[in-house]
Amino acid sequence: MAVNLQQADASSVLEARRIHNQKLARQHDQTRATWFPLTVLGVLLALPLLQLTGNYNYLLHLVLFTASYAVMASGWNIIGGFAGYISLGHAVFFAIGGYFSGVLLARYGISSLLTAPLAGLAAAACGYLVGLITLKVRGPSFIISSIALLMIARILFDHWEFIGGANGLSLPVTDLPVQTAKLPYYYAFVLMAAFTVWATYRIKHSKFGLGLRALSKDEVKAESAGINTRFYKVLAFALSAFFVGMAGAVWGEYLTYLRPNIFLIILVSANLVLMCILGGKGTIAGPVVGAILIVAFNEIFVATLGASEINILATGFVMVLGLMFFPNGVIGTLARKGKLPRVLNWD
Amino acid sequence: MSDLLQVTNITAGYGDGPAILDGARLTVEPGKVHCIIGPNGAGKSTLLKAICGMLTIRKGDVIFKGERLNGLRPDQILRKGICFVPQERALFPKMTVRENLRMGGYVLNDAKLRDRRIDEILERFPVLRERADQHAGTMSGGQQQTLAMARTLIVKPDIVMLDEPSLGLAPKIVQEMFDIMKMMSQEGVTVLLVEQNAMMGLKNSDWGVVLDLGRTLFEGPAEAVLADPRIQELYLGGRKVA
Amino acid sequence: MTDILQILILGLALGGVIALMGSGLSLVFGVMRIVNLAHPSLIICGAYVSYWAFKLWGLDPIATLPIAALIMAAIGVLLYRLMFESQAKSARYSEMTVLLTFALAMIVEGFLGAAFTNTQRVTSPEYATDAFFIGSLFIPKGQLYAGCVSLAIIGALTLFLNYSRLGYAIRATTQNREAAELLGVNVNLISMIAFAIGIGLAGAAGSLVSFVFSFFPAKQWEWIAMLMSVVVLGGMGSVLGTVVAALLLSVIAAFVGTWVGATWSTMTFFLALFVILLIRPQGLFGEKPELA
Amino acid sequence: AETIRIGASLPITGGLSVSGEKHKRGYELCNKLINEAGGILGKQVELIVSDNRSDPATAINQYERFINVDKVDAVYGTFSSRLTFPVGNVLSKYNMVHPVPSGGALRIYAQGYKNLFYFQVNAAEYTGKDVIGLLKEIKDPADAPKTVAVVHADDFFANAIATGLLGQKVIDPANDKEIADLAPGYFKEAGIEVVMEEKWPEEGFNDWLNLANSIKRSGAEMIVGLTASAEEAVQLMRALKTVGASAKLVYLSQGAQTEFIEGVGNDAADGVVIHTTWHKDVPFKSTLAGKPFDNADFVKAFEAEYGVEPDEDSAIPFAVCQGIEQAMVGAGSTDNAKMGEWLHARTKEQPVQTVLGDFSWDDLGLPVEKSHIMTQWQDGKLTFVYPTGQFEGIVPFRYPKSGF
Amino acid sequence: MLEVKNLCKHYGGIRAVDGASFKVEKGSITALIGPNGAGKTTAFNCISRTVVPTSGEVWLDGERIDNLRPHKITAKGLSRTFQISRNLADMTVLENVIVQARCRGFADLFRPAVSAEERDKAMSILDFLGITRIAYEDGHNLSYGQKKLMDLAALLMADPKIILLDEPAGGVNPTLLEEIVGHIRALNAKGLTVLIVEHNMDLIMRLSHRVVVMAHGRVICDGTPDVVRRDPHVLEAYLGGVLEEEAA
Ligand SMILES: Nc1ncnc2c1ncn2[C@@H]1O[C@H](COP(=O)(O)OP(=O)(O)OP(=O)(O)O)[C@@H](O)[C@H]1O
Ligand SMILES: Nc1ncnc2c1ncn2[C@@H]1O[C@H](COP(=O)(O)OP(=O)(O)OP(=O)(O)O)[C@@H](O)[C@H]1O
Ligand SMILES: [Mg+2]
Ligand SMILES: [Mg+2]
Repeated sequence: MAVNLQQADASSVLEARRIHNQKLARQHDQTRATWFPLTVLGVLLALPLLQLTGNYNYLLHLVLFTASYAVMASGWNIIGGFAGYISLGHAVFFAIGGYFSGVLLARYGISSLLTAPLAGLAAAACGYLVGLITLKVRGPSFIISSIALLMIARILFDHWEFIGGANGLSLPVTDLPVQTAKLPYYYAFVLMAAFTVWATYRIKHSKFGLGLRALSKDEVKAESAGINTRFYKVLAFALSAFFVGMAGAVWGEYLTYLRPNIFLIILVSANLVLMCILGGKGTIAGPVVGAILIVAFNEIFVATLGASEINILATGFVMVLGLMFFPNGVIGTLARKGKLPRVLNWD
Repeated sequence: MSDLLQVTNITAGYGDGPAILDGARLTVEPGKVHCIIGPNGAGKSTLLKAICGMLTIRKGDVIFKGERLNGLRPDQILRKGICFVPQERALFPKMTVRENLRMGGYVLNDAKLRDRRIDEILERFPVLRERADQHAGTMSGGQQQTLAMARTLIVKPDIVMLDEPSLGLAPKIVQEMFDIMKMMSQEGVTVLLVEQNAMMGLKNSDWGVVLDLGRTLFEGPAEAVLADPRIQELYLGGRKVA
Repeated sequence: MTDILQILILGLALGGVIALMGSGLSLVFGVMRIVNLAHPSLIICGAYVSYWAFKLWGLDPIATLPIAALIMAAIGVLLYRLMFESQAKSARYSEMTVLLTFALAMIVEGFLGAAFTNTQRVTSPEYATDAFFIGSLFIPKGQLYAGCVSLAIIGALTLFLNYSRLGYAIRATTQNREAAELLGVNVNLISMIAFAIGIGLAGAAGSLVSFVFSFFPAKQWEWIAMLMSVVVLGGMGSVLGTVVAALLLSVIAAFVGTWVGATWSTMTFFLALFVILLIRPQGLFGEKPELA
Repeated sequence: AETIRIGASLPITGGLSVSGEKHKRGYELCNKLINEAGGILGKQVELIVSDNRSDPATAINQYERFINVDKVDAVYGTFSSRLTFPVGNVLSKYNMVHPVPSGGALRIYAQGYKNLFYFQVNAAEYTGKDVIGLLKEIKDPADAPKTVAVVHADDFFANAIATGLLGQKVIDPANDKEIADLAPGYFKEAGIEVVMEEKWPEEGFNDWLNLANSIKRSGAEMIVGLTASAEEAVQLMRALKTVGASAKLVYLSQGAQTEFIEGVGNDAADGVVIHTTWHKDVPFKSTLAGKPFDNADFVKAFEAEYGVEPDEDSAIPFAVCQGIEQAMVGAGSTDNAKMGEWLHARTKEQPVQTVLGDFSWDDLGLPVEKSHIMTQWQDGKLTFVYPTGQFEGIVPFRYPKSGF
Repeated sequence: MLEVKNLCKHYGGIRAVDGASFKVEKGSITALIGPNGAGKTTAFNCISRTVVPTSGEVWLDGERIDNLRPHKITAKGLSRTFQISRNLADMTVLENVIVQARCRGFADLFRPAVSAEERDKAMSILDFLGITRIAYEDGHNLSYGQKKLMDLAALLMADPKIILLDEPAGGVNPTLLEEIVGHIRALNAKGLTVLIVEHNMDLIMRLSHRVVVMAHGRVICDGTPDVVRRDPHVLEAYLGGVLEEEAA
């Protein structure tokens, strides 16, 4: 279909242009494999049946652990992935959630499984207030201010005698038998993870989510497009704090021990960031995939390398390799290359 | 071979994306002004980027003074004598105007020569002289464009490739710009420019090229391009297309 | 009165050391837009060089500073080639470096831990635990020397980056990589050199820190937050800002530590950061961002 | 099973790694010796050590893994109070015998866990008793320190010691229940005035010179430094030296390691007193694999294995391992309930014998009637100066300290 | 409709806008021209408040807007384009366009990002501008002209009352430009007010009802196109005798 201007007339050039454009146009697929997450959820809900055949507590523990991280990483993803504000201070909300429910449990005996949403709200309220201050700056300054937030919270919690100060607060242990002791927490985390993933999906595909993505790229442009960037990002921060706080609440009871230096360490936040980056920041499936991968790596390292500094070294290496070969995370990079399995495409 | 630069049917694209250019040709003769026109997104800027080494060429050759340039880095190509001013003004926003000019002469090893030429330029463009110590990023659109253009005058290469030099310039300055280009070509610098201000561009050129669909559709003397009714209709806004 | 003066002196002395550690970080960010989270761990690397030189041959850590800097710069070249080169072209390079250097910090920590264990080390030249006594006041020698040497290094490097041809090329490459390339800069080589300078600087700081603080691989986590807040407070990328912020905060922290309680002294750094973010988001000497 | 499996999760990396690594050596050496002597109950012992990175969640995770996946027969405790606290909870849920090498805070034992056995001297809160005991050794009572400056890290263990010294209450914040009231405190009891009390944060503290300066200005005759790590002890001592502090006595809770003397220097370290549970020269008698195995044997074996002298951090886990071995043999099985019963049945006459001396426990799991060993740096060597009259090899207490 | 009173924006010693005052009548197409660095873009920035003016007032429909946040101003029906296109990377062109549709605070959490009507409308605008093929392309991977067109499309999406165009023709192919001009005229006929900065004199003369000329941060001339093109100051400072040449 060689068009030569010497011979062709204008309309044939226009026609050729249309065909050319069609050839170059990028296609868009919006179909979703809804059955996939539902199946996964079904399997997870049925998993505890294994307990009837023996003791699979450790397996349940691993799934529960992964689910808790999936909740937190997905929550983090709202501010870090969608809005592009990398926070290394989310451990604060983890702690607020944990302590909020923990104190209620210790003093009034109300299980955190019931108070978790309240704990989430408490975390969200704090997130909202903090966000008003720290979200004024972006980029590296924000990252650092979030670390500072963590440090401040740490010092305050360390001094707060009501909640045990630096020595911590221990919570009552469940009196359930070993076989079923984990189940309440298991279901709580699995359901919370399902809810969080669903919620982030809805958020991402709302006007709000679109606005967050816009302001993550260019705040000035987003403002002039009519987006109330300040409100959006502060709300995003609060929402993400909500999920992390909720996870913290249940985690605290599961751990039975609350202590600033369990909750308020940068490693907790760093893990969230790591999971999102590795899985794919700003994607829906990314944080979940990231959580699974990181927990799995951890297990493998502990099992094969055992105890040594090599462990940290290996984690660092995995991260570097991940970043080098999947600069947009597993999900993000595969999507860019058009190789993402449809079941994982929720973006 | 009298051609200074020859581009034969090249194929090129961004990353591993589709081929944006597929069959682009170009012949550049020394000392003349060449003007490339075409609709938005045709691949004009892509062609210039491919020539100067910013994109990998998948097929075809770029031959400069009988030497193949494929696979060289932009800084190497500059040292061979091809200078490129991209469309997104390639300035250093946090450096002052003077520092930007100094970077323009980075390849010159002779600092004295470089400083002399900078002085010449500041002489010629009073806007820049007034703002010699302002950060380039805070200048107005047109001022930035002026600076980007002026910077090429420091090296005095064999070929300058300009991507829409008139963009955002006030009419008075546009005229000056084309005058400078004429003068450059008289001094023996070959000019290759892309213009959407096509009338103005072609009027001030010797040779015209039409690029559309990622290919070269037409090449000829500028007057011939201007005169062609189909080209007028399709690219010059001459008549409203149905 | 002498009490106040003494606290002031001690605050400044500590501030000098923090400034020394932070200014490298700030310089690297200002010139290369790299937030080097591995800076503290690389400082520890440099400190190990001086430590072993001191332990094995009794060499003075200040004398071994150039060696530490060179060794670290060489490592920097290697790291750049292995980890950063392939990312340098990406538009998200700056963001990527935050993550890559975070990973690097872990690798360095793991490696040092495996090689030297997490036992704390410190070099003990005479002056490290000595002071100039002036009447009832004293000025700790170690801090004083470290501060002066680092001031000289940072000053020299700032001049170099602002006025030399190489410095121009480095800044240009950071601001607009494509443009620099089009103007004839071999951007890859330049990025590598810039990176090596940054890492070398950490090495140099390490030599000085080796006799002021005791260190071990995992110590980096304690430093990073403090250094970062100093850098942000001073204004990202402003070396002068970093130095001023470090001195100022350390003095305040010294007073807080003495009069309010030592547990609160570290809080000063982070609280100050928040206050600054409230009233002046760009930091003391930073450039105003768009859309205030 | 053909082998007996024992699991231990230790902080091999992270903030507590120095001690964690040494604990690992203690456990490993002990099990190696047991296996060479034919194992326990005729079975070889397989030790599984995991790194918990000083992180409580990981520690819990790993003990669950030991119990559920690795199906271990017994566990060894982990290092530090902050890890032991949550681990105690898990192990108690699974009814495992929990031998604690480190975790001296009283609150851990007030939780009501069964089968908790502490393998050190006493709860941290009671450490001060032996400090005062040492002060009684000063020849001229008129010369004894009359004022003291107590500085400590805001750390579980350091806080606990300080609580005892200063006579505060131990409260469970969960329900404001009083666990113990230590008033008036050892110093007040001994008539020593506390002229300064200060704590520094657990992490990120740098302002040592200022702290040292405050100590100096307080003019205290005795300095008590309760640190969270040996590193802090070095920092504190170097700062005291720099500011030219002068006190008659310096007592630290940590600083018995070689790194201490290397960082501080012989002169400044001279005369510094440190409490410990173990010292290489103390002639404790114990058994291993049914045969006599004294402290000196331990030191020799350790040096042969690792080429360095052991310290407290390896001796304690070694003792833990001995205790579990004796419990298995005593109970005749690896049934944890039976082992627990056997351990609880120990008395002063029929103790568990370890390289840390004899152990028998009260109901809470705290050892009965043991005292700390007070060591002192003298001419670059760590000697032991207290308790007097119990063992051979004791060196006279040097007082006052000759300056920095 | 839009009134700027004594607007000033100083950067240190540089007076980018220095006491400019002008009015844009409702329903008119007003052009703002002037030499490079005259302060046109800065004036735009002050009106839409992407920069904070040093002093002066901006009134929109009898309401003072120079102390509102930018998104509020947009909500009042004033939209703008940027001279140097600011597009959103990692978002498709379609999303880039739709993001301009109205924001409603909390309720946004529960509205779909891209509704069917919005998609259809956006696609028809893209189609008109001839850039449908890049609808799902990353907003960053566009040619210069395509970015300008995308900006324009976004503006048309928002249904504003007044639009501020900063050099919309720069880098756009003349043939396409003809169509855009026609479209703007049609919108104007339906009541849209337009303020346009452009260096393409031909376009300005054909399109605008009134022309405001700025130089050195001040308004030096204000009137119909015909008046302006004959003003000697304008000729000297800006046009450089181009028009006479064309006339000749
Ligand atoms: N960085 C990039 N990555 C991927 N595709 C790109 C990139 N830049 C441009 N393209 C695509 O290449 C095509 C040609 O772009 P090019 O910039 O060469 O156009 P042009 O002819 O210069 O147009 P204009 O006149 O608008 O500047 C466009 O369709 C665009 O979508
Ligand atoms: N942030 C800033 N700092 C300092 N000077 C600035 C800044 N922004 C703009 N200026 C100066 O203000 C003047 C007006 O700039 P503006 O961008 O408004 O010009 P303009 O009229 O849009 O010109 P053009 O037609 O070239 O786009 C210019 O001289 C410019 O250098
Ligand atoms: Mg182009
Ligand atoms: Mg402008």
